[in-house]
Amino acid sequence: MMSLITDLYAYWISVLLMMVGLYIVIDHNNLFKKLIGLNIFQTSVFILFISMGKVDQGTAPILKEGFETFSNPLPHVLILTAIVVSIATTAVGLALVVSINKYYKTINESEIQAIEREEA
Amino acid sequence: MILMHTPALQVIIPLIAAPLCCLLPKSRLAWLFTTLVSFSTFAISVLLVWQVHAVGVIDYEMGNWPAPLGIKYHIDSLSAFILILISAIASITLLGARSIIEQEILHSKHALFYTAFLLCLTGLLGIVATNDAFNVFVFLEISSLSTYALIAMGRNRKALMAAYEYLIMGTIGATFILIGIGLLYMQTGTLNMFDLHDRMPIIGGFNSVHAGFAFFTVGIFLKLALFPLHQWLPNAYTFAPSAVSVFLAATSTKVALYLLYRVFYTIFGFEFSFSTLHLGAVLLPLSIVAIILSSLIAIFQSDIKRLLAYSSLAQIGYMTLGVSLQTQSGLIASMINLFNHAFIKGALFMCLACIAYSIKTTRFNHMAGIAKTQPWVAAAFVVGGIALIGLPPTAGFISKWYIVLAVLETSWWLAIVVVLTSLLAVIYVWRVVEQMYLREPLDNIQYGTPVPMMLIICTWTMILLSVYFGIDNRFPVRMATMAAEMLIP
Amino acid sequence: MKKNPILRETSHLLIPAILLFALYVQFHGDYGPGGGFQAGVIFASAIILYALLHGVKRAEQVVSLNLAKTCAACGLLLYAGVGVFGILWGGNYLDFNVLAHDPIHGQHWGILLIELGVGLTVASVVLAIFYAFTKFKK
Amino acid sequence: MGGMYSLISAILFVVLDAVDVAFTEAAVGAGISTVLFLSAFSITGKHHELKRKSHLPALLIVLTTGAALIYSTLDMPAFSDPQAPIHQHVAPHYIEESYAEIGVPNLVTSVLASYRSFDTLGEVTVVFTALIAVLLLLGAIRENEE
Repeated sequence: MMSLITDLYAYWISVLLMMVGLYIVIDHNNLFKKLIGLNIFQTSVFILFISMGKVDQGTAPILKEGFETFSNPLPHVLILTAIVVSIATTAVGLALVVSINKYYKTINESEIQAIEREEA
Repeated sequence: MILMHTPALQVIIPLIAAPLCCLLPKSRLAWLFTTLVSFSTFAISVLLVWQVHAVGVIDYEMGNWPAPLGIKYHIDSLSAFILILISAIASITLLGARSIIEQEILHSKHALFYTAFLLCLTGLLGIVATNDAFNVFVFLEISSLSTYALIAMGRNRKALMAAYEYLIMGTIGATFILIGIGLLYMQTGTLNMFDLHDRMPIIGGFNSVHAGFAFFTVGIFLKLALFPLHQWLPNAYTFAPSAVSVFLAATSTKVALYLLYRVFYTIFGFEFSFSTLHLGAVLLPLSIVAIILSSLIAIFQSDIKRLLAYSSLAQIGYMTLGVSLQTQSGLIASMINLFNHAFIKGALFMCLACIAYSIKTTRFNHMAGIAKTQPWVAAAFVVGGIALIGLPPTAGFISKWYIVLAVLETSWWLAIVVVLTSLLAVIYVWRVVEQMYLREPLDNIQYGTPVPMMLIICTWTMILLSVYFGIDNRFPVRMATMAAEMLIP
Repeated sequence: MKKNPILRETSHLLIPAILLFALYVQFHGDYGPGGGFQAGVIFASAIILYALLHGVKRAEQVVSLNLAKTCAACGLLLYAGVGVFGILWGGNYLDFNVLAHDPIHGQHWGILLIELGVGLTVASVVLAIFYAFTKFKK
Repeated sequence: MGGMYSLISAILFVVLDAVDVAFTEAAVGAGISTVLFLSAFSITGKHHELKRKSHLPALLIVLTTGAALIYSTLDMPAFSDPQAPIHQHVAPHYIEESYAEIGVPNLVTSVLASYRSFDTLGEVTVVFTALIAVLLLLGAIRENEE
């Protein structure tokens, strides 16, 4: 049991963060906070990837004399791309929220739904 | 030289064209440029189909790095089939849509709008051409981000909410797919699809691979808008600008379905997906519920765009129903339906674009008697509606025919479901036709703007294509058969 | 920030240093952590700092929204164009080995150029998005 | 707050040897996204909160997802185990051969800019797409306003 915890604790941290992020995305009414939740959710996936790439006793994957064990560079590359994708999504999401606020005068999901129901 | 590089050019041409397009000063020029680019991608996809027929599969190593090290493009009968579909739809849509785009989109935004359209096309083509799991994610995001912006360009403010909802759902879906990729990568160390497949026998028993399978399933179902993860789709199709609705309805869920074939047949393999993990048992009930429920909801819609969106959800159900049968014939039926439905739905949304151009709305009540002033558009809708129901001699009949045949191999009661739900389609199509032909026209119709010739010609091109593939169905049947034989050995 | 003289003067001193650091990150990415993406972000943040000090209008006189948009397109074109050169020189798309006489040199050239493309695009996109948000009216 | 969160993740990435990723996360999370969130906040202003009545559906979805992931971790290779499959395939080639093939000591750079340069092209395109999307969105005039 003990070895299970020491072996896997790093993954569990990211799972926990993932659950927090996903909960905020689904449950929150505020369109801003949904985006923040989405960010947390995505960051947790990044941490999961990066913790896969870690090698015991390894160093950062930059070749230098005197070092032989390196962490795996491939997850780092993938996550660099994924971070960029996530910030791009956030920017587009924020632009949407800002324009929603302009045309609805609110960024609360329930209020917007109420407005739409009134219209219909 | 072009023949050697066709797989790369297929994606690179629209990719390079996009930044060029955003620098163009005039709206007309941007349209002309975008249309030319999409026709050249169509030409390349024709070349690809021809090459696939001649030599089988084409591999292309980006940067000349061999597969697991670098990223490989892999064109086989399945991807060539979808590539030609996407580029053909994009070309016809763009050719006809200039007038409706000019009417619906603010003039100063045209260059940006066409740029986003090109980026969306790049993303969709990239997803289909690549053989690298992570590359799929990157191109998925290119197409999704541009789609969110395109949808938000709708005239109603509800378009913004629709785009936001799609952004949240789409990003959750893409992140789920990313988690799936990560879990598979963790147990194999590779991202290439074939390399992953080769390692499946070793890693098939791992919990993490099973969980990865589950994450892929949910992520793809979200992008595919399969019941019960479909909530984003009706609003997105309804409030998007007309031209965007045409393109999205005809391509975006089709690419998600392609991804489903790729992930579950090429990466996980038929045996693993359906025998070890029983994907069919999940897909079958969801498909049936999607077909029945969406067809019923479609009947009660007061906006024709939304009606067609729900009918799309039902059609997606038919396509996944074919997959869930776990037979070659089921898969063939699914692919043929994918191909035919893209043209039928594209054509019907084109009709709505014409109507929206003329009377500025697609609401049911406002189009009473429109056949009097717009006979060609109304006639096109009737033919498209017949194809949607699945009557001969249209492509829709071929789809239904193959589905019923495939279904009969397993159970007769499923065939009854398929036939009965087609009757529901008769009801909602008839409602619209009745409104168009048998009602007295209102004022708004008499004073409607005349629809430009080009838009009508392109609408009829799609309509005629969906009739043509009902009479001469050799191309889709042959491609689908080749693809199915490859995926289910 | 505009009013506090201490903040104002230190920020002034910082801007050239940040720009220099961005260039270092851009061209040192082969040896240490960094590369086009990080450099682009840092470069843009220097101009954003300038905009916060002097107002967006002054910053737009230095780099306008249109210029930023053009640069973003050019950066992407540079990247994709280097790939096309690979085809013209007889290799595959994005093949850097054929760009110079020996593969290692070709790789160096290729990486240098595409990192430049990345840096250019990222810097101008970040800046342009910042402008778009600050200029947006309720 | 978001900035702090990003800085902490960046530190975590350094601990995990991902210096390039840490650098990016610090620049993006603590820098860009904070700036973006703040400027968006300043446009929308403060809003009162309306709480949702039922948290149950969200909780169920999240717990299912979490359970699936915890279940999947049970037979994952131990954290930082050098024998894990991920370190046996593809990655050794990058570590051993890339200096001879590309001549760049930073392995992340050589994988990012050469082996998987096509992914990076996609990434730059995503950035460009974000710009196009934001420009399209912030400045549109809608029907209700006309």
